[in-house]
Amino acid sequence: MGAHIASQKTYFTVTVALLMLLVVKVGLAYVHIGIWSLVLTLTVATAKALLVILYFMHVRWSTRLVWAVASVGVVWLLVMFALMMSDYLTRGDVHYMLNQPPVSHTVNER
Amino acid sequence: MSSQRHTSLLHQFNDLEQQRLSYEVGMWIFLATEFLLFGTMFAGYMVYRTHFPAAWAAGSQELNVLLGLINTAILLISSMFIALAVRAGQLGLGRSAAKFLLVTMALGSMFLAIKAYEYHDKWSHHLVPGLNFEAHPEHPFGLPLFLSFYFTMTGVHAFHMIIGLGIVGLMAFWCWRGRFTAEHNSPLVMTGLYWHFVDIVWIYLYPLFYLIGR
Amino acid sequence: MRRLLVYLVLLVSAPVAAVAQERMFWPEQASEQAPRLDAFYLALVAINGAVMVLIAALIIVFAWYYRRGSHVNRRFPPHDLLLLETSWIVGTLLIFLAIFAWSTVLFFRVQSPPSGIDLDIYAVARQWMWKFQHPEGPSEINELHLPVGHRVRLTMVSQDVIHSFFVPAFRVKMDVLPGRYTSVYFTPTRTGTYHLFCAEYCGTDHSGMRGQIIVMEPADYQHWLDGQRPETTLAQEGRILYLRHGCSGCHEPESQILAPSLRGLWGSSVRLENGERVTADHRYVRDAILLPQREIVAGYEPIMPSYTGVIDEADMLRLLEYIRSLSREEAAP
Amino acid sequence: MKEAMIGQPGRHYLNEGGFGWKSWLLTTDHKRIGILYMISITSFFLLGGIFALLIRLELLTPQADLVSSETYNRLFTMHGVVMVWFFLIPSIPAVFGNFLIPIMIGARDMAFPRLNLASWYLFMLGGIVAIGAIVIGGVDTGWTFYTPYSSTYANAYVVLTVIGIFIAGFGTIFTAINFIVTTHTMRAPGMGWFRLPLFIWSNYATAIIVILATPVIGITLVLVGVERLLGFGIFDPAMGGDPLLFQHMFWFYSHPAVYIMILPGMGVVSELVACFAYRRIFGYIFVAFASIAIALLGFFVWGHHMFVSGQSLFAGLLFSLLSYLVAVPSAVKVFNWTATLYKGSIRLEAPMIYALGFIGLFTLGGLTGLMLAAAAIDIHVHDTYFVIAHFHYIMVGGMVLAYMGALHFWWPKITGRLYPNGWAIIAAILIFVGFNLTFFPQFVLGYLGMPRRYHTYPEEFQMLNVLSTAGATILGGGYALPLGYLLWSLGWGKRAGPNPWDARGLEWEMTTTPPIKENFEVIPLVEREAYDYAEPALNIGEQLRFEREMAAQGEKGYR
Ligand code: HEA
Ligand code: HEA
Ligand code: HEC
Ligand code: CUA
Ligand SMILES: [Cu+2]
Repeated sequence: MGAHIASQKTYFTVTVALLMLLVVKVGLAYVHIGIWSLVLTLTVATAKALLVILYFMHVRWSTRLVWAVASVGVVWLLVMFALMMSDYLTRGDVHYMLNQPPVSHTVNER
Repeated sequence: MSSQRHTSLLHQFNDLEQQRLSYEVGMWIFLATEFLLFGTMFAGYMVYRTHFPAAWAAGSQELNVLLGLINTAILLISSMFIALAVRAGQLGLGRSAAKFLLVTMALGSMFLAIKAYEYHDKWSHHLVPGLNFEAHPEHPFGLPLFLSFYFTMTGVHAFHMIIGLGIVGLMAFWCWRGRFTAEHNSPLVMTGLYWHFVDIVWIYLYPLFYLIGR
Repeated sequence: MRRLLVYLVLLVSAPVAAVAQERMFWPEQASEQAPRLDAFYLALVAINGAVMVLIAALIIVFAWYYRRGSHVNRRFPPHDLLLLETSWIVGTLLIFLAIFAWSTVLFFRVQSPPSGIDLDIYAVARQWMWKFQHPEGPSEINELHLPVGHRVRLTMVSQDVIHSFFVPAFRVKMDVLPGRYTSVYFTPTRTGTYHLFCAEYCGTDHSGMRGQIIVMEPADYQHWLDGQRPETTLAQEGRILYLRHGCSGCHEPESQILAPSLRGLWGSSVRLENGERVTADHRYVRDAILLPQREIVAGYEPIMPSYTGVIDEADMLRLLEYIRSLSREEAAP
Repeated sequence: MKEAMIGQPGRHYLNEGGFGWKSWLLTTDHKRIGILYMISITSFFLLGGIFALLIRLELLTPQADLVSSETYNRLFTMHGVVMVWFFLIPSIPAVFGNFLIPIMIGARDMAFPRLNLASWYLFMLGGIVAIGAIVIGGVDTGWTFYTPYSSTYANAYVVLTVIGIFIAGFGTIFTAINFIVTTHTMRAPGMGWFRLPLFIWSNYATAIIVILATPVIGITLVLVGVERLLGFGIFDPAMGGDPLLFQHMFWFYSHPAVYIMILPGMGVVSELVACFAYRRIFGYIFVAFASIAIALLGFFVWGHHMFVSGQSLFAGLLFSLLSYLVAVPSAVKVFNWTATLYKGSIRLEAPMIYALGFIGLFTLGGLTGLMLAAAAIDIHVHDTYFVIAHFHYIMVGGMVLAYMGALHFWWPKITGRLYPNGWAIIAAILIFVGFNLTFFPQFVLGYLGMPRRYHTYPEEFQMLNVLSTAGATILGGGYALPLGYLLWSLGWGKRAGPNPWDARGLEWEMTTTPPIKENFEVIPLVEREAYDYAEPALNIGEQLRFEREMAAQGEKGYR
């Protein structure tokens, strides 16, 4: 077997793609589309990361074991994010709401 | 067992392929731990960003998009050079690998120089929480948090860059001295993986601190 | 069915509790949730005890019966019995889920408020003491007097590190956090004096951060209150702060600056500039004073200054109680 | 060839390569590194044990008489820190994992021998830094380092301790990388995944946890240090930080870490039970995958340490449910070990007594873990002695017993000497009794409401505390015994043959005692399953007599 050797052209192409994605990313920052700008920016960043991982880091040509190791970190980080947010996003004071159901408040709304 | 052992085959291995695979997998496992190390800070980032969205958007305004952009480009290109260096090493071209590594180091140093300039800039604007900070009337809480995360995360990243520079330098030296061959070049490959990983971290740091919410 | 089980276990738990009168093996039961929790606990002890006995008995019996050299049947020892494996996986899972279900029902009951609150008390914790504030004005250090049979809500906050409010006889515990309110609910059912512990490690004198909960007959409690009552109530003190910190300059209807009236605010649902709605509770009003920029009321300018570092936790409670009283007055005919 | 296997070999890893300190401190031999670890963690255990004894002595009376509150708080903190990070986490993996993994899978060494040595140096460096912190003043935050106490208020050497833990953590990570890579790439021909001894499976699972969890505690502690040193706001509520964020990060590591502290022990018990029941482990596949399941599911439950911390109600319930799921694979293991005894041929040698003790005490500890995982009960017993009892049952009653079992089982292989069996059995029983006397009363104390980390306590708790202290004394004596007779055996013990227990496995059947430097003369070809014991293990005569008796009683034949 032995390691795969990619051509120089592959590396040039990937670099150009990366730089183009970078421009897209910066451009996105100046378009105000609310939550979407976050989603899109992160998607572009992930695309870039994937290019680096697959080509520069040769995962595209690696064994299944390397694939598994490369993904397990990502998956576990997502687990951490999800379970942590399961606390932070449900923090609203349930106690309070159960006790005194919110009445519509008109005094403050002029 | 064959009596002829390759000179660069370490005693515990049976053949070069086993050795190469071990090194590659080992490095990837190490990168997985590094990934979680940075990831934990990203988790903290996420919690506070959802908590203080306005303050964090205001924080982004304090950072210099252009410098960040230049730095990102520098790192991406340095990644390409180190990929080329690894390729040269795998073809057995030690000298040209060394040259590519030197370019990588030059780019890496440029990155750090720009980063240092940015830090200095924050310092002179009294934006370093704890050490040199002027309370912000509008965002008494969120802004110091943003800046603390900015300094810690980019700081840890820069620390990785500095270590990377040292290792790349060593590799350049070894390549130049012809230590690697087409069969045995695992340390070079591992250095490449490490450098790319540090690059990937920056790919996320840049938008999260400089761009989003602007 | 669950009811039945509860009663069955209660039947057992009562004598056990009686035997342990001298607090040697069983803590006193002095709140509404205590017997319920004890019943669940005893049920778990029973289940786990049974499992423990089963495993221990099997080990001992096998170790003796199949000791090397004993003349017993050892032919065809099984290695993998898929049916056996799956049945004990599924079996334990089912038992676990049942335990979880029971626990969840209880947990919700204990953590969510009773149908009404009779008594609203504030607690401020700091290294290493407890301070309790009765709405009528009196405050106490390391002691809390309560009337028996009243539903109590304790709203707690810490001035420094994390502490934890723990009264074993009530079976309640809740961490007390810096910068955020947490609350506990309980109804004392027996008069007496009970331990109050700080259960979260908080520094040198953590084990000295103890106190007493004194549960009295309502009449005695009233008597005690009368003996304590200072000139002003908590809300009145809050009113003074409200004037002193210049809140009135903006928030009184006659002021020149456009700021929302605080009358009727408490408990209402407020529409924010970004379109969200939040309930005006302890958390919201506190943040409105300390971090006014975080949640801007719809239709107003973000001009309110932050009072971070100006108002401490004790004064904050007074202000909250005052703002709260503004809504009570309105509700009253 | 046969001769060499029976007598002790002329050359083995202990005399090959010299005896000087250099040959030890610069060794890359996994076996010698294992021994380096054994010496270091034993010292740390004694240090932590002395702290424990001081704690127990102070708690003999309700008042503060032996030490001041400052000192008491330092005692339990350093007891926790030393025991967890410098004793229990490295214990079985770093000593027996290092020694046995290459031999058990038929390799000449770990994949990265130099990294392996570097791990030990990192571990020692971390240990020395931590001890330095203890010597110059100590830490008083509890081993959990909760913020904002640790980051802002504690008046102690938090940063130094944290650096020590961080460095040692990287040592652990490197060991884990070595384990995973070695298991993947270095197995001897014929050693398929399902022929691996269960000890390998459990260490592999442990390594997975180390890889994914340890960096999290590393960076979390660094953040605390940064906040303390520079005044950055990361967890500080005075800057708007959330006091629970630290707890989430800490327990994301520390719950999985408790499985780092039990899985290797489970692996040892599987080996011991199989050997001394003389029988293939029951449900091999299930036990193997239970390790992996524990490793993975163990990451989903950390919030059960935070039921009353101000975490949301919903998150509390989610974590409670998930905690029950992770208990299932542990149950599978307990059941399978018990089933292995059925129709075995059981020898109650010292290692087996430890193994059976492990099963009992781990089960009790685990079952009380289930009670803690019931959020409703945790409200009452959180941060009381109930929790202390729970985890000592698992960590001391479980893991330390497994460590002792492993020590007694592989001691002949490691040193080439046999220890006095009678003494070993006495010590095992002493430890079992002392342990239960120390920690069982603490369950009662906990439900009565005695909070943990309490220097002084109300009078009514005294009786049970006295019992507990009495137990700790017996326990200490129980630990002192092996220290004595094991050291004695080094000089005067009988020489051991290659396979004194008549056990199966490459380390027993294919190596000399002690093994040679490169483990095997020739890399073995593995053709048999693990635990290939000849069953039933009676001698033929007995078996025939038994069958005659059965036939006489008119029992039907078995075909
Ligand atoms: C090696 C260490 C170890 C291990 C393996 C475990 C295992 C478990 N632990 Fe434990 N735990 C600790 C070490 C450990 N723990 C420590 C150190 C702390 C305190 C930290 C601190 O605050 O300082 C702690 C605290 C702790 C808490 C928080 C308590 C509190 O602070 O309020 C909880 C709550 O859920 C918990 C639960 C569990 C559970 C459910 C398991 C399960 O994995 C147990 C599974 C095993 C079994 C269940 C036994 C076998 C099963 C059967 C025989 C099946 C049959 C049973 C039935 C049918 C009922 N643990
Ligand atoms: C990981 C492993 C581990 C181990 C092995 C132990 C072992 C022991 N532990 Fe510990 N313990 C913890 C982990 C561990 N502990 C943790 C994590 C905490 C929480 C800390 C915190 O709250 O932050 C804790 C807390 C803790 C407390 C609670 C303190 C408090 O909350 O105030 C107590 C009290 O009894 C205790 C007791 C003991 C005892 C009696 C032993 C015994 O098993 C020890 C027995 C060993 C010896 C006695 C040494 C051997 C002795 C000799 C060889 C004789 C020679 C001796 C002399 C010369 C003196 N431990
Ligand atoms: C400079 C004027 C000003 C002062 C002084 C001021 N406020 Fe405000 N306050 C505002 C304005 C404007 C708003 C609405 C915009 C917002 O939410 O920030 C507001 C909002 C609030 C709210 C939320 C009201 C709602 O309807 O949701 C509360 C509660 C509050 N203030 C309390 C106080 C208290 C208590 C003080 C004194 C300690 C105080 N304010 C001082 C201007 C002021
Ligand atoms: Cu306050 Cu412990
Ligand atoms: Cu846990």
